[in-house]
Amino acid sequence: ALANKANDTLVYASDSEPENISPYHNNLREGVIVAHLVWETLINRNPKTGEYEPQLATAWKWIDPVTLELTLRQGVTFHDGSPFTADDVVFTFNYVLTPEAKVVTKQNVEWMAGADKIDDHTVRVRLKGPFPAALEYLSGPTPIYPAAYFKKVGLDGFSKAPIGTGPYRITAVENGKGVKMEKFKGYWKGSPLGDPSIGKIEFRVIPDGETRMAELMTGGVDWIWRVPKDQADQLKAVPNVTVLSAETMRVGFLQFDAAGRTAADTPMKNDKVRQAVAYAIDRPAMVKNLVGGGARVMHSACFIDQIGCTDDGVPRYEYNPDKARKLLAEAGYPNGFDTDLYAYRERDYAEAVVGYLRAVGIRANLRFLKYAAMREAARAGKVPLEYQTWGSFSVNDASAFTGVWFKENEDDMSRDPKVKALLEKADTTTDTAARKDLYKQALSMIAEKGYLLPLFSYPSNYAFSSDLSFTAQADELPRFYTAHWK
Amino acid sequence: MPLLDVDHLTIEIPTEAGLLHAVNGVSFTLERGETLAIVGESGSGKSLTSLALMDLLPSRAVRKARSMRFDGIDLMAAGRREMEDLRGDRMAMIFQEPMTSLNPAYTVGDQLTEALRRHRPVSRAEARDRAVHLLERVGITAAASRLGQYPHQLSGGLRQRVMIAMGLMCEPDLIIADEPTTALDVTIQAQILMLLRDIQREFGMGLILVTHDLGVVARVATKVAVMYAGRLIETGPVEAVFGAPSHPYTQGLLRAIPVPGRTRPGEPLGTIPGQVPNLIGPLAGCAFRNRCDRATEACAAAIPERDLGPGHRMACVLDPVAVPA
Amino acid sequence: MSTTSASASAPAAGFDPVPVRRSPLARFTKRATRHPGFMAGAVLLAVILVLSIGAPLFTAHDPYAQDISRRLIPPVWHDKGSWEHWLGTDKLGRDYFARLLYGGRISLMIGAATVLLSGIIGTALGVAAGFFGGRVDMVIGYIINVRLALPVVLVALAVAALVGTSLNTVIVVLGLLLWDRFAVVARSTTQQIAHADFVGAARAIGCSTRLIVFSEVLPNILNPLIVVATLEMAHAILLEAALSFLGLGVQPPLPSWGLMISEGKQYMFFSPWVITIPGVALVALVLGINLLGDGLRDVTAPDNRS
Amino acid sequence: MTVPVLELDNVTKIYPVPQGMFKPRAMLTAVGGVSLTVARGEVHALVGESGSGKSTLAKMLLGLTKPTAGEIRIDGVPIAQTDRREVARRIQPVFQDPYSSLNPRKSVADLIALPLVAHGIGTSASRQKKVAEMLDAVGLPRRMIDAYPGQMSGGQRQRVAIARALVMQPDVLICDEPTSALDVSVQAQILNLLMDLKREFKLTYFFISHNLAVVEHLADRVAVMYLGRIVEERGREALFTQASHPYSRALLDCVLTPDPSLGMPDTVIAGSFPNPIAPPPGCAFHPRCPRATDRCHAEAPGSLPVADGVAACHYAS
Amino acid sequence: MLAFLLRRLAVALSVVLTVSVIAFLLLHLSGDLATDLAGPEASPEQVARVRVEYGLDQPLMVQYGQWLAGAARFDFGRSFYFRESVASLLGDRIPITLKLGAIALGLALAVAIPLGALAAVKRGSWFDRAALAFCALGQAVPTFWLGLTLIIIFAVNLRWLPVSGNATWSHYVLPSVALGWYAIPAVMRLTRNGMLDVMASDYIRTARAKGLRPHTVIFKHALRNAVVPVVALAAVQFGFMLGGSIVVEAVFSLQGLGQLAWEAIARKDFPVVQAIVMLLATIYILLTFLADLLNAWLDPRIRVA
Ligand SMILES: Nc1ncnc2c1ncn2[C@@H]1O[C@H](COP(=O)(O)OP(=O)(O)OP(=O)(O)O)[C@@H](O)[C@H]1O
Ligand SMILES: Nc1ncnc2c1ncn2[C@@H]1O[C@H](COP(=O)(O)OP(=O)(O)OP(=O)(O)O)[C@@H](O)[C@H]1O
Ligand SMILES: [Mg+2]
Ligand SMILES: [Mg+2]
Repeated sequence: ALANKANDTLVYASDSEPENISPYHNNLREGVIVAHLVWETLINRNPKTGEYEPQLATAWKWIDPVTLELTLRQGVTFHDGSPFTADDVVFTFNYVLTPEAKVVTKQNVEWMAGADKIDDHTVRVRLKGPFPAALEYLSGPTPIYPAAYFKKVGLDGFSKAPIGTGPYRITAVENGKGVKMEKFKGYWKGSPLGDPSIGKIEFRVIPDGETRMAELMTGGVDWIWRVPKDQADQLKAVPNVTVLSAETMRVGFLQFDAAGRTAADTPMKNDKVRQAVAYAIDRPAMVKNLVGGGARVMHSACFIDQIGCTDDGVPRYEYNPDKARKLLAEAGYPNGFDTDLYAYRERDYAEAVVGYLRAVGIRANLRFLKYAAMREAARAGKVPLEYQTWGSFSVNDASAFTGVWFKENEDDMSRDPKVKALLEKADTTTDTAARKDLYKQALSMIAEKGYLLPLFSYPSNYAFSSDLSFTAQADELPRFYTAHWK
Repeated sequence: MPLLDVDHLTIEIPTEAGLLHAVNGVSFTLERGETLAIVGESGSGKSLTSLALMDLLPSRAVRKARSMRFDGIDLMAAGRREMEDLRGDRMAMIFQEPMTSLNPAYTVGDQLTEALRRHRPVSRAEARDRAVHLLERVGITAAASRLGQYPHQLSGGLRQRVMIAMGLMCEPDLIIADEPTTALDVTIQAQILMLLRDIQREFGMGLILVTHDLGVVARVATKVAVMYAGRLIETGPVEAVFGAPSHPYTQGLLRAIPVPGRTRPGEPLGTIPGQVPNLIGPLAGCAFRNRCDRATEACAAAIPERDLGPGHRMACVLDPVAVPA
Repeated sequence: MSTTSASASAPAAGFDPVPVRRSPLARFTKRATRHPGFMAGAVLLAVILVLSIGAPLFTAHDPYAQDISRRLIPPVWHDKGSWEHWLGTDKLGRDYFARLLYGGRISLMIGAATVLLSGIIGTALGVAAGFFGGRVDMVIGYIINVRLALPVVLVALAVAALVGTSLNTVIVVLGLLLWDRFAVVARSTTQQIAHADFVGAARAIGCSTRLIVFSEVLPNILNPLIVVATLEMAHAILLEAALSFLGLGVQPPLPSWGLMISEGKQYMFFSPWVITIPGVALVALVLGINLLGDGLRDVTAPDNRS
Repeated sequence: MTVPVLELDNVTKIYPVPQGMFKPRAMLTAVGGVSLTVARGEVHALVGESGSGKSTLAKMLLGLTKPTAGEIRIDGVPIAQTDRREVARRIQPVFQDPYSSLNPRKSVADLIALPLVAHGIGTSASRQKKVAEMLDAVGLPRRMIDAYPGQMSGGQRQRVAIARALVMQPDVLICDEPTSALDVSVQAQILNLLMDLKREFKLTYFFISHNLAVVEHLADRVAVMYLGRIVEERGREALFTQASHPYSRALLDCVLTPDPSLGMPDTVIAGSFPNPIAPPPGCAFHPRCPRATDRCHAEAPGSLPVADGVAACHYAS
Repeated sequence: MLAFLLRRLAVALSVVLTVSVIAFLLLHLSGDLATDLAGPEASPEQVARVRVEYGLDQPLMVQYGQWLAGAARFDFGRSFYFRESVASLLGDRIPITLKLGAIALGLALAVAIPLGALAAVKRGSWFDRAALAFCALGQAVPTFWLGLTLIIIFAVNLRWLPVSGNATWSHYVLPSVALGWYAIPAVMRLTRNGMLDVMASDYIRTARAKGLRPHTVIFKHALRNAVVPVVALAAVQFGFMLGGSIVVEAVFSLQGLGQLAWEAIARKDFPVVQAIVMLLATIYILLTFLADLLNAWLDPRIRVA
């Protein structure tokens, strides 16, 4: 199948393939994209306004704090032509709550206790307890499955030939290769998603970044993303290719074995060493030369736009290798020391860190691992120095960052009870100003001690055929049903 | 007109160390019905001489001759295709190693009929019949069933017989046998030699027998040519050469072999001291002079060929001295 | 015997009973210098060896010193190139020439160390199989079969992924995987040698098995083994490059050529030199080794007539 | 009566030859029930067709392979009870092919000194001296001491091989076709040398050959082997004048002396060497024997005494 | 012949078995699979549950036995990652890799055998030299680098051929060239050397002495014998190619076995890695077995044993 406007086929490529196309059974970004093309949720959150809008449900109301009643839209059909009814909703929610369903991301559904059919077009969702984010979840990771079809074919059959009510229907799931979709002719009119424009969409798995790029340049695919800065810059010069960059919530940072779990005499236990590392790294230069496109240097241990996050008054480390060397000498390492830097992504960035450390005398050996392996090593206390990134699960609150890395849980490498105490207080405080102040104190303490050295926020680069009209959203979810040919 | 007339055949091979004068001005003639034995030590150029007749020399070797005629055909002037037409048809060759001279991948029958079908417009069946006939002639029993066998299924003696049959397929005028029995046991050797002798008589062909066994020469050949270091040093009818060996080398050779009944057990054998000269580079004069106990200054000069009797010639400046036989 | 004047008149023809005495070394040198492939390989390899071992003499740059404000400077023949970094800089602004030179050390080291390890394993197995024959041969032949059946790249990758990647891992893994050709060659040559009369003679003389193996067998199978060693060295270097390319070989910041290609891959469409330069270096090195090995095979081959 | 230096008592060697997985391994009797005695100082020749087991016998004498059955004694002491190195001091080999019997990587000095090294005899200086002596003894110029086999002619190599065999001053030399790879002129030199050395070092030769003319020249006694068995064992004189076994006679007929007046022998035996895995029943020679009878077909002959020896033929008279 | 067959088969089987032990141990001695499997967020209870679920709590011997019993029925368990049967995963990928390997091998043989034979026949000529130089150079070019270079030249710059994927035959051209490339020198050299040996052999002299035409000599008598070792090498090379396809598939994003293997290694998806190691080993063994048969057929010395 040829990509392009002439064939009315949009081919987009990404590196990973979901282990299972069923949205409840994978947690990959690529899966989420397909899910939004093929399935629909009861509620839609408008990406522009943030408002909740009707989608498969036309209306909803809280019967009590743990019961939500939804009125379902009529005249919607699944891709096999069967009508969408309350049975489908009830089946879907009750099914994913069963242990046999083995839903991959349990927190997406576990807030529900179950769903009941009131009539053909009315359902009630029961909650386990009050849950203010219920609408958020009903508009996100809870697509509706066709009850009858699913019961007939089972999960295995479903994942090979899945159907939903969404604007695109899947024509083929090719293991290892990708997914083919085409516009669903019977898609209901007036959807908040709009009227899909492109006739066919194909997702191709191309693990290799350069191959993706070559395919884009040669017209083999129309759309790629996560393009590294250099390539993005270079692609800008390529005719027929449009490049789009946007910042994301992901922050890259260095974590130290400040608790001294690798060895009792690890240099990482020494505040001065950690501070020396902070001075040794030219973060602005990295942002400018390596990361590029919308990235910012971070000074606090959170994403700066998150609620509660601030770098106002938080100690900052400028790039000052001399000071770093001096600190190292003071710490008792005039000739530096050898250590291991663990990393799992953006090898270039990690290598740059290695280079900077080397310049002040810290000879770091890069240990580049898969994420799980690195995390395992870190949790086992085998990692002296780690290059990490965190995307806060797209949760727009500082707690989603600090809570993971400083609450003396397994990922906390500094394990400072004072920091923990401050953060716990901040997380439960409702007063915004007080809360912010508490975060500030905690973040300042983290920065001062050098427990975690925030580097920069991550941008995302999209590159696509200039024939394509595509807009990106900050939530990193490309919505191809809104794309169209120019 | 002799069947074969070779005049001053010279073969040179360029090697790493220099030009190797492997064969140096060899001349002889052969009539139909005659058996010429070429004898000489290892490396004296016997095989190259016989290969030169067939135009089968290694590609690097350079062949020169004043003239070389086979049944009136100028072999030096013959083109590649002409030679191909002659080979296997009018002149055939039998090689030393029966173990490796047959293609292991094809049956005996295939290899036998191939030559005939290449040169004669015969049908497969006719070729097969002739192959069976010839196999029987060379003393192979159950000949028809042998056609389907592969060479490795035959013993050395049988293979050599197959080789002979193969040479006979087109009834050649000349057969060249390069040490056909050296690899075989004495009893088999005798069988094969007798076979060759009989066939040669029966078909009236010319036979060139290359060997280093003087006993074989004496028993089978009518004419003998003794080679040393690429040169023919003595040639003549077998009775003349063995009866009155004239060249010091021929004499030395004959003294060196123990002969039951003639040499006395336990007595020292006659020896030829020294070694064959290295043939690389020009070599003037007699090649044997460093080992010859009668060598003089004259031996370093050009050596004339001398007639010693009818057909008996040698290349030596010295007068032949009779040796006690 | 009055041949003095005679031999004077024929100087070139050798009447000397002992043929021109040439020691094996002299013969080797003579043949080697006449073998264009061998010489080309030797020169190529020598240049690479000198350049990489004497790297500090040829460049003032530190291969690890980065300057990310001077990234991806093109080589000097390019419009934007400069003599300061005549092969340009890499993605972190490190001097490419310096990295290339130091990277050569790594490739050579991996090649040599791997071959040493695999050579010892393979030769020991092969010689044992060839020498003792029978059951020993069967067992070792079986081990060789098993080894051959294992897909090298896959197993090497899997092991590297499991035990963690590092220079040492690469060497050990490749060393443990690449011994098969040594074993096969050592086995067949030993088999021939073990049946040669001189081994029988050595036994009949009363030599111990050890003495026979080390003084009669090994010296005689050394030539083919050296040839295998060169070819396997090339193989190991290429495999290391492939592993590094797949991300499971040597780790940064070590400038292995395979890693350089792997890292340069990102830039290959717009700055092709970043893969061309290490690629050419790799090709040159392997070509040099291969030519040398092939040449060695020819040069040490016994004289034969044809 | 003095003890013979070598005694073979019913020596048998059977090689198992694999014939595929599900067939039992075939038994190839390379040497079957050979009994011989070799007296000190004599040349005992062994002749026979290719594959008749001559080399196998030699190997057993050298201790390179063990007999399947039977016993070999040196000076009355069974080899099996003697240390292999001790055997090596007493019995030394000279092989057929001087090209493959010398390690091409070693210089003449190293080659000849190897037995001394293996037995840890002498210092390197004394070994050097010994090597030089041996070179003199076999008639090689001392300047060849640093030469490699590749630089020598076949005759010279065979001299080196002989020197190596002699350096330990053994009693017995096993010569397995020592001249068959050499040209006649060189063969004569080596044969003369062997005869000289025998006198000088008081050696006993076990001399394998298929050249009966050479055997006649050299041997005191001759054993004729066919298909792993000794078919006739006689003093030289007796064998060459009145061979009893038809096979011996055929062999003798096939000796081609350089006498043009004789022509080809007419009494050539038929057939070829039979398959040693499935030897013919009865007398193994009967399929080729011009005088074979039903008895030969049915019954294997034992050794019958004949003048100055034995013959294994029903009709040996 | 039958005995020969059976014996070879028995050896082949036992090699497969040994490989299976190695493949199994290699991946099981590496650490705690359950922790990996359960994922980063898993609690100890979850890990324990996973351990039981995948049978990882059993003794190693039992695990091996179960796995082997499954493998014999082409049931390699379920992928840790895809939670799907490994066999069906492989089933999708095998054809791609086999196709790639077959084309690459075909290409390599088609180029290498004629060139090698010609080089031997014209020994010492400029053609021979060029062929040898090409061999030396060919073996020096790393596959992945060649692949990238091919992409740059033929896909990106010239746009003659597609970059990646397997939709049409044209998609296989570049990967096959990259994969077959490495085999060409080996096959060519072997053909050349084989031809040289054969051409120097006595039976070729016999054939020429019969007056056969040069083409009969070369094609009927020489090549037939010279390709015998090539057959074995081709089988071995095919095995190597399947193993080496990992690199090529990575470069060309071909979703074959190699790609799957590479990803599975990265994801620590052990059942898949194991199965692929086993599969490749088995294919290799099968191929050498077939090559033996083919050789036996080509070489009557073995056939009529
Ligand atoms: N292809 C070749 N290349 C180089 N030299 C050769 C070649 N063929 C033969 N020679 C040399 O030419 C000389 C004569 O060789 P030829 O084979 O004719 O000897 P020969 O008398 O047949 O010896 P033999 O009895 O050993 O067969 C020898 O010195 C030999 O080394
Ligand atoms: N190691 C072995 N395994 C199996 N069979 C063997 C072995 N060595 C020899 N034979 C067989 O034993 C028989 C006798 O072989 P031997 O080498 O002793 O014969 P020979 O008389 O020395 O022959 P030649 O004159 O050819 O040297 C032959 O049939 C041979 O095939
Ligand atoms: Mg010859
Ligand atoms: Mg023998």
